[in-house]
Amino acid sequence: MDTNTIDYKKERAGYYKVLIGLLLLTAVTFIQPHLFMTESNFLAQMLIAVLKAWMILMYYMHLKGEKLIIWMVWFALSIVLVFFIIVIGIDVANFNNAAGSYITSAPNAN
Amino acid sequence: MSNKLEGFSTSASTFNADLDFAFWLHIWLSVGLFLSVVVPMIYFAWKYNANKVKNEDIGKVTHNTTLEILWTLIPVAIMMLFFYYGNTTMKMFRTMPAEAQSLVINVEGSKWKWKYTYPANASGHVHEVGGVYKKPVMNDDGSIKEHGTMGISALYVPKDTNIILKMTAPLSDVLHSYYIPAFRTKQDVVPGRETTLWFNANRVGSYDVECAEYCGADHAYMYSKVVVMEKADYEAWYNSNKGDTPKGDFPKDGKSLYASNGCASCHSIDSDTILVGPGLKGIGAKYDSEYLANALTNPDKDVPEGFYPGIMPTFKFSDEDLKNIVKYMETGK
Amino acid sequence: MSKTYFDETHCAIGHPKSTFMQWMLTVDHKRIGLMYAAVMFTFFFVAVFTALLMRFELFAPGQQFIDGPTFNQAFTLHGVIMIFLFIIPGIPAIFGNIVMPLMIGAKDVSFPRLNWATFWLYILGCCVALASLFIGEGVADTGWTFYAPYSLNTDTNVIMALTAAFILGFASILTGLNFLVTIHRLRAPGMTFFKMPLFVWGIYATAWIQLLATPVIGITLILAVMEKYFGIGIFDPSKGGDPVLFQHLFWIYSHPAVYLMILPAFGIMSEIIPTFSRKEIFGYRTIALSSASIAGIGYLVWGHHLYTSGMSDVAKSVFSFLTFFVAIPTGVKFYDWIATMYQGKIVLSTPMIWGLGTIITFAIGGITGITITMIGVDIHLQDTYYSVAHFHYAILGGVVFLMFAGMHYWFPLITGKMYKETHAKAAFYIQFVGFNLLWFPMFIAGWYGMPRRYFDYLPEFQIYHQVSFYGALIFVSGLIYMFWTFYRGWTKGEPSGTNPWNATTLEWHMPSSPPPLENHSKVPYVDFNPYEYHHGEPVVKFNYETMQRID
Amino acid sequence: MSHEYVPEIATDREGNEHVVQGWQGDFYGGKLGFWMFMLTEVLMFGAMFLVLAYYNTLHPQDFIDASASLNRWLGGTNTVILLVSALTMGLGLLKMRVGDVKGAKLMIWATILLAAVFLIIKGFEWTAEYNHGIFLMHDKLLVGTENSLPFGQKLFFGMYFTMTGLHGFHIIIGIGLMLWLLKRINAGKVSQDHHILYWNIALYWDIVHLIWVFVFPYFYMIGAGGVTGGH
Ligand code: HEA
Ligand code: HEA
Ligand code: HEC
Ligand code: CUA
Ligand SMILES: [Cu+2]
Repeated sequence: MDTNTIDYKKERAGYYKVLIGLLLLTAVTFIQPHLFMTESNFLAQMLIAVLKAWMILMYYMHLKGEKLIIWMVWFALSIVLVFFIIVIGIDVANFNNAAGSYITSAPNAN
Repeated sequence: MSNKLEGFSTSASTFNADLDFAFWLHIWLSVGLFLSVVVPMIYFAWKYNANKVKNEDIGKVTHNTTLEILWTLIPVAIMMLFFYYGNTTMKMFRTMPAEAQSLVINVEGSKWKWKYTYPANASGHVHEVGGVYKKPVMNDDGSIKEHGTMGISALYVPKDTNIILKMTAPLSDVLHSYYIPAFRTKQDVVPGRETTLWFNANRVGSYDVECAEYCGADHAYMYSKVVVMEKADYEAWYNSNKGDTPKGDFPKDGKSLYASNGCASCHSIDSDTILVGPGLKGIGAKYDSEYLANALTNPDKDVPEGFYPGIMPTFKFSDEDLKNIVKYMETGK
Repeated sequence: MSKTYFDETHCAIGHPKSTFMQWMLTVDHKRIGLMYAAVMFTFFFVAVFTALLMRFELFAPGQQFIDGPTFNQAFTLHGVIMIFLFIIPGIPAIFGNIVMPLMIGAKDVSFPRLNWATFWLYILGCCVALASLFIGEGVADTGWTFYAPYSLNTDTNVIMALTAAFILGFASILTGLNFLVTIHRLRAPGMTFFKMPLFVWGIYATAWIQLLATPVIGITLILAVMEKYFGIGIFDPSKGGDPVLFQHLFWIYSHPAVYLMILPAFGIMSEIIPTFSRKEIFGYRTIALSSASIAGIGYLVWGHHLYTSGMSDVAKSVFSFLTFFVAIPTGVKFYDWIATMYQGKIVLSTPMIWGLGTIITFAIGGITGITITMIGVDIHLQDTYYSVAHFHYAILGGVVFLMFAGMHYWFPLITGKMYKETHAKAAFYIQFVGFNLLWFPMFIAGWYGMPRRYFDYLPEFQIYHQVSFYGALIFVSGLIYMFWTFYRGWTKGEPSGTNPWNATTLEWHMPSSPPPLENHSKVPYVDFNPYEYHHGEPVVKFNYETMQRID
Repeated sequence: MSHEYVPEIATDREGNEHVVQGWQGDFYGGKLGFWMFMLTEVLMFGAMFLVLAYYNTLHPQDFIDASASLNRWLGGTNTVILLVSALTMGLGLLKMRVGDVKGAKLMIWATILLAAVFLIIKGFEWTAEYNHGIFLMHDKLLVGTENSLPFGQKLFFGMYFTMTGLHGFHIIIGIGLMLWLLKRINAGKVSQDHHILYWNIALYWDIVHLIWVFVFPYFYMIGAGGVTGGH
């Protein structure tokens, strides 16, 4: 990143563009449950979040073109992903003895 | 009932042969792998020792593709073999037999005792056995001076029958683990969860049970026994309606209840010494019977100063037992 | 020498006059490394003391000297100190600080002041851990694993222990971060990743684990505190929480942590073997990449600690399968080391015999790790002395032994003096024998079903515990002997010169020994591989004034 | 640190000169270090999301019900506030890089203001929840009383307070960092040519925002479909 050769106007415009994009996506967040993918609400919400996150990372956090750092971020994210796949996808999904266990089928208090 | 401690190296269930095979197969192959590293190491250290090698003779090898592939692929193959045996033995332990063809017994592990509840027998009686373990006291020559409680706190099962244990711990309790070394099996007991364990014992005898998950002060004394009986003996006991254990009397007076429920590991009955909970000397003078009964069935309600809720387990007694144990606290009898 | 930063004192704050304050405030990586060593060494003896206490107690069945709760606190203290205060920061904080920047030709780490602050954060963590000894109900009695719900119920100082572990974890993260940036940014010109010494590779892989695994334990400890104070219900079954989840989170960190311990230790081995074989290392790239792959696979295998905990059966198979693949790169490393010795000229100096001794002990430790990753077998052996013996063989016989090897190897670099080889070798043999006597019987006891964390046991096991006890005595006397040898070497030893071992890596090409404040007088240009020998002599030679190659 | 750092030169055997990267004034190194720090944040929150997902899988319906009872409009407002504050932060950095110190300071103040508003709204939200009997150690989140929520909901709210609390804590730290940054700017320690501190604090603010991007839908929106939401 070179501090001396920046085009102030262009970068500022970039910031505003991204802001508008993010605001739009936030609006989508709100209308989505009534509009589309209502059956897989959770998935839709997370997809929008990922999209937003991607915009923030690339533009606000200047990751575009940062090969090394992007690689590191991917690495960290894939580790988190692996935790999810194993713990949620493999272990909890195959919970043994769910029927007899209190934590899964406790009597509701009210 | 004898209190001889036994049953570690013994082979007494249908699991043992397979498991021991997997273990020893692994050990012998591993000895091979170990030697494949250590033998050349010692040989080279001797052969190429500094005082035998001239500087000009030092080699320059830094790669050898064949060797490198070999010492990657051969271990991979061996590892897959280990995985296979590890996994099939796990399946053997974990594939529960059909409940209809097995005896299902509920196990509760709590600080620091095991309790077993049998299904109701033909006349509707429910056997409940188990309790805290007390060590036998030995004379110097190794003979037994005072019998412990192993015999009366044991799990009684028939030979050659699939036994399923459904295990859990009280919610306010902690993790334990039900471990029978002679059957090579164990499973953690988790508050809030139900876990299962099964076995099929093929030799009459009694085998030690240990708690293998750390659970506090008396973790090292959370023993029990599995007593394997001939089917006929077992049936005779099971269909009787006495609360006794088959091999000894299980007294139900206050003092025995106090001992077998493990109160003594936390409360001193005849002094003010604080073990885990408060000393109970003279407790009868301080509170009425109702308070004392409540202290057992709902211990987190009135917590004396200087102690925390959640430590004393919640007890469920039959009305009669509750009366007896409260009386014992009040009168010492 | 060009003055490039700060002033002569190299302090984080101001320019103190007294030598003492100069040490306390120093940002010099070598001094910080030495201070870490001094502190760890002190704690280390506390932990050794509690270990001996346990061995005394276990000499015979029945209560000997201490009661159950005290024994429980003893092994917790032993475990917590050994793991969190000593072995996890151990090699990176000491040798990573002292020699890693020298090896890559840097003047210091990337953030020297952060390094200084990290050291004091570490001290803070140690103080909190120590304080928990004396406050209230005393030190935690949960075991170093802090399993819920026991840790939520007990009234000992669990919160303080958790806080200490959190602070120490943070210090560990910052150390890792510092080293990562250093290795990425400050390598001497010309030194590509594949021209780095293998110890630097070890530190690099470790640093990634420090950075990306430690936060998980940090947040787990915070959740445990939230649970204890605010009852959010995450781990408490009476509020709907699942204790097994705690074990997942704990081991997500603590399993990679064991590779965090061993990888820099393997790095030390990879320095020692070629140096004392006077030969370029066999399979440089495979060793470097195996460090990376052990670190990577290490993230995926934590579940092998949960085989009997109530985890689902499918997950057990998956974890077991993955765990076996850690053994492959480790095995490759071992075979590469042995192949390095082939046709070399093997000098059996003290560091080398420590290294070779470790090949034996760690191989046992690793292979018994394989035993307990076979699920069925682990169902029998989980939480018995078999697994205790496994990890003492791996940690003590692997990490600590290699740390000792490193201490002997870099001793002349750090002090400028030489210890007496005869004494040092004798100390090795005593410890090697003592160690095997101490831990081998425990495999047998474990196979027969001796559970761990038992302060009393059934009489069947007495014989094993007694052999073990004598082993411990022998071991500790060897240990004391070794430290005495070091002490004598430091005070009375012969000057060693800058490169007593005929080694090739940059830390041995110093203008003086011990190295001067800003390390190399000039930064060298690195156009050579780390272990270039020709006919048993290092190929690369420098003019120490200009750091130009003169060979 | 008064004297200027002069980069060293290493000479190879052909006599070519190579500039040595020192640790001083290493802008890229500073940035790299800070990114790595942020990765640890990712793992910390990642682990908390793991906990959340764990119980979500065990109690899916409870989670949806609990989520539906949160106030989406306040949460949404806060989302927009953070969005705008990320913009002001970024613009401030941009101004600093072109030398507009005054403009940069103004932008930092604007960010601080927005952060404060965020916290205030959060405060309102928590108070409202308290009044509905939902708060740590309070009424509906206690176990075994008449009002107790089912486990799934209790766990949901437990994590809700933990995670939004921790996020709020990050905001507070962020405000502290920005005030410190202002001080450094006034002291002339942060300037057009030497703005690594500013850069990193801007990155910090972005990650605080980034975390919210996931916290918000997970807590507020998963129960938005079908069921009637809001209070
Ligand atoms: C430095 C520390 C360290 C290291 C390096 C290791 C390395 C390994 N560990 Fe160990 N382990 C611990 C420290 C360590 N461990 C600790 C502290 C515990 C207990 C924690 C507690 O509960 O308190 C533990 C517990 C533990 C368990 C759980 C036991 C239980 O609780 O039941 C398991 C199970 O799978 C396991 C497996 C392994 C494996 C497969 C390796 C592998 O990485 C080993 C690889 C190495 C080799 C295989 C040897 C070298 C190679 C050769 C000689 C070549 C030829 C051989 C082959 C190809 C096989 N370990
Ligand atoms: C680094 C790890 C480490 C080390 C080195 C040791 C060393 C020793 N340990 Fe162990 N131990 C653990 C980690 C370690 N331990 C852990 C994690 C547990 C589990 C705790 C739990 O259950 O929660 C445990 C448990 C444990 C038990 C089981 C308790 C039980 O389950 O009931 C026992 C029993 O005897 C024991 C004994 C010993 C002994 C006799 C030594 C001796 O070998 C000690 C002799 C000392 C040394 C070999 C160290 C020498 C090193 C130096 C002097 C360093 C110098 C330092 C610098 C230069 C900075 N330990
Ligand atoms: C795990 C340890 C433990 C065990 C086992 C235990 N207690 Fe307690 N007990 C405590 C603690 C701690 C307290 C104080 C806190 C409380 O009231 O819950 C207590 C409190 C009590 C009190 C109330 C004392 C007072 O001053 O209010 C009585 C009575 C009592 N226990 C009786 C028993 C009896 C009878 C048993 C066995 C059936 C038993 N306890 C088993 C730990 C234990
Ligand atoms: Cu119960 Cu250990
Ligand atoms: Cu592990």
